[in-house]
Amino acid sequence: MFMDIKTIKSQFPIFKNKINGKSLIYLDNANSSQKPKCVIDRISKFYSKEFSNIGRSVHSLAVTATNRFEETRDLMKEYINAKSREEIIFTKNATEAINLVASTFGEKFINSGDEILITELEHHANYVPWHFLRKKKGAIIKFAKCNDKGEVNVDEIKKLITNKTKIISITHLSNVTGYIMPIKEIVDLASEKKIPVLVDGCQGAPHLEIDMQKLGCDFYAISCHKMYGPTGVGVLYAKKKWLDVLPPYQGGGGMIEEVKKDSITFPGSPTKYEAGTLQTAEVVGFSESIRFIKDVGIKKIMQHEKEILEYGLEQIKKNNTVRIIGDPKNRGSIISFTIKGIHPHDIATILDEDGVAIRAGHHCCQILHEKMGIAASARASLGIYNTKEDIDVLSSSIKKCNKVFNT
Amino acid sequence: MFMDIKTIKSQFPIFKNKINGKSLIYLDNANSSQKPKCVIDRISKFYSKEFSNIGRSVHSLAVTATNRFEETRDLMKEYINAKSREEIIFTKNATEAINLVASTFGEKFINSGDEILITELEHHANYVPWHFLRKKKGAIIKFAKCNDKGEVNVDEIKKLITNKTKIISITHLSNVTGYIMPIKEIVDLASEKKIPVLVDGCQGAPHLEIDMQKLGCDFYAISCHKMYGPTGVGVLYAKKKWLDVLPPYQGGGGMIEEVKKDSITFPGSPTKYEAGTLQTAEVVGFSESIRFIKDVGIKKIMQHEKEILEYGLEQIKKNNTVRIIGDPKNRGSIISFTIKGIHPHDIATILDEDGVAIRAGHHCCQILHEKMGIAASARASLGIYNTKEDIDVLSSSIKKCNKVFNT
Amino acid sequence: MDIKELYQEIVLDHGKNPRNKKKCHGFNKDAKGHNPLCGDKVHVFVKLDKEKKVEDISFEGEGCAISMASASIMTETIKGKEFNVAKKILENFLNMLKEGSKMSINSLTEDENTTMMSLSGVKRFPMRVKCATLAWHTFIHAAEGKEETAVTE
Amino acid sequence: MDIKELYQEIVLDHGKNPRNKKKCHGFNKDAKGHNPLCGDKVHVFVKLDKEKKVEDISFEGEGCAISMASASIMTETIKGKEFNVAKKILENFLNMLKEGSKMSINSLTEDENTTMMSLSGVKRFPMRVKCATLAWHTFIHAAEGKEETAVTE
Ligand SMILES: Cc1ncc(COP(=O)(O)O)c(C=O)c1O
Ligand SMILES: Cc1ncc(COP(=O)(O)O)c(C=O)c1O
Repeated sequence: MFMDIKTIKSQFPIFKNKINGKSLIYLDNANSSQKPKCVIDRISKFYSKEFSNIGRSVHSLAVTATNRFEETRDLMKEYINAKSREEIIFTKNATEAINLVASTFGEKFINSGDEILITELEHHANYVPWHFLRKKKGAIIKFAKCNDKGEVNVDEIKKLITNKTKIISITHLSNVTGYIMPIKEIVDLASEKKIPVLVDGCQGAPHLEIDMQKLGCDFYAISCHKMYGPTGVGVLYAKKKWLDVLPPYQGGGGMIEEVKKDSITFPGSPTKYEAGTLQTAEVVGFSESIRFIKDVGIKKIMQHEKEILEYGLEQIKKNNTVRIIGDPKNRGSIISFTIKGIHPHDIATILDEDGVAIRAGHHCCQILHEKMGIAASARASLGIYNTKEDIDVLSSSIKKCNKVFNT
Repeated sequence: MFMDIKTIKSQFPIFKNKINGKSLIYLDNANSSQKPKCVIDRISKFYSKEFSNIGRSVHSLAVTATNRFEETRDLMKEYINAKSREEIIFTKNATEAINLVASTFGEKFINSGDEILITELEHHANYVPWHFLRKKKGAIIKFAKCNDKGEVNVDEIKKLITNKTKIISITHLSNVTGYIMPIKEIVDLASEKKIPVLVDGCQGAPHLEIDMQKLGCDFYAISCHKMYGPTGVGVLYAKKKWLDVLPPYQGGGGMIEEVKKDSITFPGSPTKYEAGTLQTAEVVGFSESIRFIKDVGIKKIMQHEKEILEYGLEQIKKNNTVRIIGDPKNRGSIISFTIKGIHPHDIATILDEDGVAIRAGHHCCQILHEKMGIAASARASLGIYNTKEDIDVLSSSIKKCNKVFNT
Repeated sequence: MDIKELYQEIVLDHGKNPRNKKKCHGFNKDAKGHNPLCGDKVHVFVKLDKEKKVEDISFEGEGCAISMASASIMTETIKGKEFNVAKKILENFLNMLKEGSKMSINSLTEDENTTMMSLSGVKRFPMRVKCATLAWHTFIHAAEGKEETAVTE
Repeated sequence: MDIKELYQEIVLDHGKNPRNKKKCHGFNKDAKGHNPLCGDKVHVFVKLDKEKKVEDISFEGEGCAISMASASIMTETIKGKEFNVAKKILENFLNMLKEGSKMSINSLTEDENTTMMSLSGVKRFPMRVKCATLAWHTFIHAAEGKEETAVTE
């Protein structure tokens, strides 16, 4: 089914609203994306007609709810081409997914002096959990260098690998420079030395074609709310061989096998990792996000976003007060920038007056910003509903910044 | 505003549906409660008109969303009478709230040989996290005994307290026997010895008047989805003095102060404990649950549920094949039972044919079930929308079980 | 449909008075099965001879009427049959429960067929299918010498 | 309303050319302030005399135009005033930002009043109120000798 962008955009109720009297130009997608009507309605319907806690009761509502919930797991398994549904674990967000790995993998496999290899591009979500481990276990974190273009070359990673390296944890697509990491190459490199690779797929999953069996990574963390899905849900993909040996993470109802006063046994994955009442409605709602993405087609999303990105870069580069952060060859739909003499927060405020929503700050990447010699930047990040007209408004709003600040 | 139960019940869309051709009689509230229309609509409205990631962007949508989100924190603070809004932390569920405490308190204050005092009534959510600590730190878990009536007397707790006791972690209201713990007394006892008390308030919060300053406990875990709220949200109340000294739990964006390659600093609570993108829509939706409960009035909820509970006990006791699990004097709206010669799962299936949704199993309380000499039980648990007619259907459905099984 | 179709007389009878509920004499294979959702548990004991014929089979455990009846019926049906035949019967049984087809395997006597068919009501109760299949999966585990507990998921 | 009401000439001027942006000579109090959302940072230095008069005040830091202008304006306004008067001015300023009231304190000269009022546009931008108040809170921290970093939340 072919859909033009206007039709697609019309499925997002948020765009019917005015922001400061203007049409909303939403360019904060790397932060969180808007939700199509099908997702919103699915959640309402679930609460209105099908709600029950899942997996724990035998009554009809519980059976239906459980099936709907588990259906999302199947859809996700298929969407990312995991080998089995047991490899899909629902978490609260991608941050929790990475914490889960750092905590359980760390507990079992990381000792004093062991090395964790990350990059200077990482989001705090893919650094702070490893930092905890560093403190707890006396491990060492090594940062693969990023160059001026905002790229981390495979060589930079290669040269940091030692026989102390226990895990490599890297972003799929930088949420600041847009750089797309050559995951496959890194995985190949790592698997020679039997080092597992965790991929922070927060920006990968919504914008790239992802296939776990092709990528070959051991762990992949996903943020469903950036995939046109509900808040409160993340996904951890993990190879079954890891889930079979790693300890449980949070303890509670639903993740146990047998509980006695002196001992407790646990079932296999994913049950072992899903403690307590889950985000039932949100996971059910997320099934519609996956369907939505499949209906539009990830290839089409990629192609469309590429077109808008290129147009955006072209337009913004025309303004010589603007500095674009990074210039990676292989780039996803993110443009971070600064304007000479204007602080990013002031940019964001001025743009907001025109209905243009962007993000200003360090985007949870302080290491990278420091490296780039700046404290903050403005960031425009694209979604399927963005158009060239959005870019035009963005460009003219940037000019307005110049005018307000006389730069 | 006075509302009769019919009016209240009419606010829950789920009851418009038929289950197996019958009206739904929902008696699985201890598991999760149904959601009123105001909550469902609030979520839809949030996604349709106000959605943005919170706290991280300066644009208008983000400002509104942040305000809506933080408003829930204020409402909750007020509802449970916490001293400050910093004492309210949003988690994924109550299970996570308890894990957060066990993990951070354990890391800082629990060493080999230290004792954790819980009871035989505890839900797995209030045992498994302590079990992890037992394994990690070599701590000891002591179980205060529960008597035949399903009560844990204060004396049973008192006699287990030693100068090795580092924390007391107890349920507010047993999700099996309905027993309401004398929290205040236990807190008084514990504070003499400066031992902090965690209360698993999953069943307390929806059914009792709760006032943190009156209860005086150090930690209180809440499950919002049992309070007519959305799935995916829990609340941890914690006294500020603890939050000031405990380490962070999960690491990621939004919970940091300054991130450098060799060190990271963290802000105060609640920020320190809320890593990554939060359950924005769910927390916003939960504000309507609190308003709903306040509108109905917790006193009225308690009075109504007591009336139905007493009627229920009376009716069910008439059937002499039924054994009710526990007979506590101070009891919340939960009736767990077995029928002679019929397994609880068979009961649940037969009841379900009549549209009656109950839970069968060990209700995440294996220790207690073992103590009671049974592997499983059936459980009817009440909510504000239940009526005497519901109990009548339940009773006659139980009789049907007798008939099917010729007992 | 009436709930009686699930709880047919034969099922109730096997549920209340399960056959072969003991440790059978001289078993050489055994395995435990567990349904974590309901807590149903079975322990299946098998005496396989050299030709992989089920010389004797029994079980211990506790659970709902469906799981106990199913275990009881299984032991009665399988005893004396080849392992491969038993596996075929299981396949047939699973099809019946999932797709509602009839038992169509000719290695069953008419009586055995009737007894197996008494569990056909389960198919309308998806949540109970696991109860009905637990013992069977556990038997396969035992016979194939798998180490782990059989878990229905 | 025009965005120019937020970025008035006085604000832009103070933002671009902040006054007293240095470590002032002989300071005896200082404190750091931080707005974790934006990353705005200030470090305020104060020389308080025995009568708690602000003999000298200065700041270092980086951040948006609003936070820098506000810090600059603060140092100009407060220098030479009693700590208690400074606190009153802050109160008045907060009221102006939150409730939109006018600056109404008579310890300010007309010029000082005009300068303070140039920040009044902030009230329509709730997310920016913290930028405008960070330096002030940090000053209070410094003067009162609090240990922790001032954090706007
Ligand atoms: C007493 C008790 N504690 C803890 C829990 C766990 O709560 P949640 O599922 O929200 O994590 C429950 C409910 O399942 C409960 O009833
Ligand atoms: C690259 C990257 N990693 C991790 C995260 C954290 O994801 P979440 O907020 O869903 O936990 C984000 C988004 O904020 C991100 O862009």
